[in-house]
Amino acid sequence: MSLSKEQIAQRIAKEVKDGYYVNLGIGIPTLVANFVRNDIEVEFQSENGILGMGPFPFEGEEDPDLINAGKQTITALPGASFFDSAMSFSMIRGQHVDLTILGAMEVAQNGDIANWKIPGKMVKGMGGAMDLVASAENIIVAMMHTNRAGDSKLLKACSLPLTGVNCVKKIVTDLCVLEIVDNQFKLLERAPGVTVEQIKEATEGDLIVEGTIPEIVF
Amino acid sequence: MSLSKEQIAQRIAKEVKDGYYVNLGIGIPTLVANFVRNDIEVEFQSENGILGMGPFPFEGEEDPDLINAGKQTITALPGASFFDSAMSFSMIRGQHVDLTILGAMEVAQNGDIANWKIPGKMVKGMGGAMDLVASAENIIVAMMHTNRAGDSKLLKACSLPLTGVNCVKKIVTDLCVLEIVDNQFKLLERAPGVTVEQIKEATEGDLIVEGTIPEIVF
Amino acid sequence: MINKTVANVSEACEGIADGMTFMLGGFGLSGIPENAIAELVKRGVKNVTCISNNAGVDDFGLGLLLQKRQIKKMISSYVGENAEFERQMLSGELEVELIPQGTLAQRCQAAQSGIPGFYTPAGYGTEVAEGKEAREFNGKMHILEHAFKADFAFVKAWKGDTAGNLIFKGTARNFNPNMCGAATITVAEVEELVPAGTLDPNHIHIPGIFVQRIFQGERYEKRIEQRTVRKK
Amino acid sequence: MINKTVANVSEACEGIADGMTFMLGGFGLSGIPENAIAELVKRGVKNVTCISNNAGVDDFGLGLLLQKRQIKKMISSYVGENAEFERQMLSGELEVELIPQGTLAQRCQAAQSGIPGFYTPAGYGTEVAEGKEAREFNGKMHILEHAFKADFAFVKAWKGDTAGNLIFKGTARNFNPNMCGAATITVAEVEELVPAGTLDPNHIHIPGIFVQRIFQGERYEKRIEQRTVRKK
Repeated sequence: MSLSKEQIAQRIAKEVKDGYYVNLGIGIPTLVANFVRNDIEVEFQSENGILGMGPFPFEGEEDPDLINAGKQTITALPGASFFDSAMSFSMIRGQHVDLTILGAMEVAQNGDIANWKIPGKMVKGMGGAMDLVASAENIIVAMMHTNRAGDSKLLKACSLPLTGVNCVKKIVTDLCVLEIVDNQFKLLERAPGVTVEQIKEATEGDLIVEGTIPEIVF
Repeated sequence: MSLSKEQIAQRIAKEVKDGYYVNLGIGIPTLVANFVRNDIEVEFQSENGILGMGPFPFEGEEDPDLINAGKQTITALPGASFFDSAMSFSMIRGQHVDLTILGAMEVAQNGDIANWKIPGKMVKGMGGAMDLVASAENIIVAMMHTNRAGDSKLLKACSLPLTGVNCVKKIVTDLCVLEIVDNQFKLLERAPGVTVEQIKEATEGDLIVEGTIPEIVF
Repeated sequence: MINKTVANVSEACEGIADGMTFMLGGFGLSGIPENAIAELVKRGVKNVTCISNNAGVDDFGLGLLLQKRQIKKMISSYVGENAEFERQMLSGELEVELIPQGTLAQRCQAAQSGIPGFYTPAGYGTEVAEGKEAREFNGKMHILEHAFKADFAFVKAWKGDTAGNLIFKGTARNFNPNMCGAATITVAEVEELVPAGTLDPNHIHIPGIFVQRIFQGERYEKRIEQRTVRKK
Repeated sequence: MINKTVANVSEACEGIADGMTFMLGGFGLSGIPENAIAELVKRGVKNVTCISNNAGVDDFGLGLLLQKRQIKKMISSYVGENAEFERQMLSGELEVELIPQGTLAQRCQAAQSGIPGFYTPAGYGTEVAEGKEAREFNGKMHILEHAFKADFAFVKAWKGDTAGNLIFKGTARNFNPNMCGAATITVAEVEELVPAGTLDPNHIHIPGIFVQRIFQGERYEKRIEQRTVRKK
């Protein structure tokens, strides 16, 4: 059974450690906030200018002056701070953010990532993703293992325009958890019931499988 | 009669126009604030982090958290703002300050200025002076025409380590008002009773004297 | 204090002309200069280049200028919320330069600060780096980026005073402070304009020296792009 | 919120060692980290490099470390208020690097921001530019300056909260915000430490992410260097 988006987020939440400042991208990464253990202290940064982002507001309490990078209305937790865009990227570029979790269209086995453009088809822009992947020391990609056409998104080399080079450290897909090691995908855990064979088949890039691969535990 | 320091400041004050943001150096420049017409609006910036600097505080009202670049206790006028050093030099380097008035040990006829170091003798540092002279479009130097030994401070070329190159526009000394034109000192006004001959004698650099030179009017 | 107030948005926009480059604050629809945008539409200024993180939505924000084909070129980091934008871009009617969000912010900040160029790792190895100088610092590759040049910056603040001092609210702050003083003329519109001396000088985000004109804005819609809530 | 509080200055200085590079906030004696300086003196840490706009006076501020010969090198913009400093410098006991004040501020700010290098016109054509790359931008010469690297930054704020958020007062702000996050470990001492959630998030000058340790300072002398007054 491949993981649901919520389960991908739930698995990634285990990577979030006490005292981390975390930047969450749009999509699956946003869901990670719901699964972080509540016995640890974590602060979420949103690159449009808030540290200490809280949950969505209660109905009727939305504030147009308080949104996240996905333009969603949010709240600020006690102890939060607001700042301008230059300072926000000082946090990111200056490596003050401990963990960046974002989505991808493609990841290559050397850690390259593509997630901002499909030439001639979809050009939404990179937003803050290029700054994040160029700067962060700890990047986890959350994505489906294959695209809608069934093609692998874990490649020998990216085919789409790159967002960043040699930067991805870990990937959590609906099928497994992978680490980039020596320019290859190293299989760490598999989704419950998913076989190594199935993962191999769905992975275009070189896959390292060492010993018995445990199932993901949430 | 050569000008007193107060009179130098008084003459320079005439260069201060309505709507100007002005940075005043230590020494004679500080006195300029006392002579600015009170029917115009001017704001004084001090590079340690205040815009809208006011006069010295009344006795007993000194605040150690409120000083100018000369480390003197000051006040903040209504409408003032405080900011950090990086932003302060954004104002200076970004050419948002309209007029810079500062002292000098030497000025050369190409606009070079030296005011921060006498090798082996006096090394206090440049403070903000190098940023100011490199960035300001409108720099007036306030100084005595000669040093204590009687040597000219208006030279063909500076002998001391430079603070900035080709930057001084105007000089007001105890003897006269000069402008830098075509790499020469152009005499604009002379102190009441001081002759052109006296000024020539006290000026090592090339002096342009065109037509009749009027006396300074305050 | 030097008085920066102008009577209204029309006076604030004196001097704008076809072909100019404008900076506009805001992230999504939050903190956008609504009054200035309405005036630009009304005046029908043409062939302008807009530096703005986003391009609004079809019928609000910069989308209003796009509808009227007033924009020749957009310099943004993310433009994904606007169908008309996409149409004009794909058809070639609209020139688009996409740059990393942090680079966009820093190029504004650099213009404000008189820093003509700086190095950033963002975009190294991607098409953003094409034609740019690359250089290694501390074992890591960076690219040289330049300060923006613009004719007008239009920003929106929460409170402002007659001396041009500005205070922003929440995440409506975003690019607005970085664009102040980053163009030849900075026009600030505020929700509440107060006399100089009313604001605490410790709380001012942007000192008036970075602002040439300030006016009290009108009829703010402050539209919400993605209304997300939870049940009580 | 992530809790950044430590019990006292001693805990805040855990890990300091001989030969390290420290940044210290303050302009003159205003806004200097008095508690941290006292602790550095007490611990007798040696051969340190100090990045600080000034060097204190003979018997206060960094002058206290100079008295004990703890400083190997000073990186400052202005050092003219300190006789012992002058003596050590002229005798060659103390290494001194003088740099323009705006460059000092921006090299701290660049370190905070992950900008390894930037161009400034300050110092072009002077001995400050010796050995540095010079380049023309917009018809004007600039020199390349690099971000500082430091082990500890010691800053002083007016108010702070347990999450490390800082608010400064008056011109005691100066270099302090620019040094936050510009060193491996930033230690903030505050006159008033409050629980997270007490400070208005719009008024915070430095978010806690830039601060690793915060403590309530003690016995601030806040000495005035030049007491200038007018008669009532």
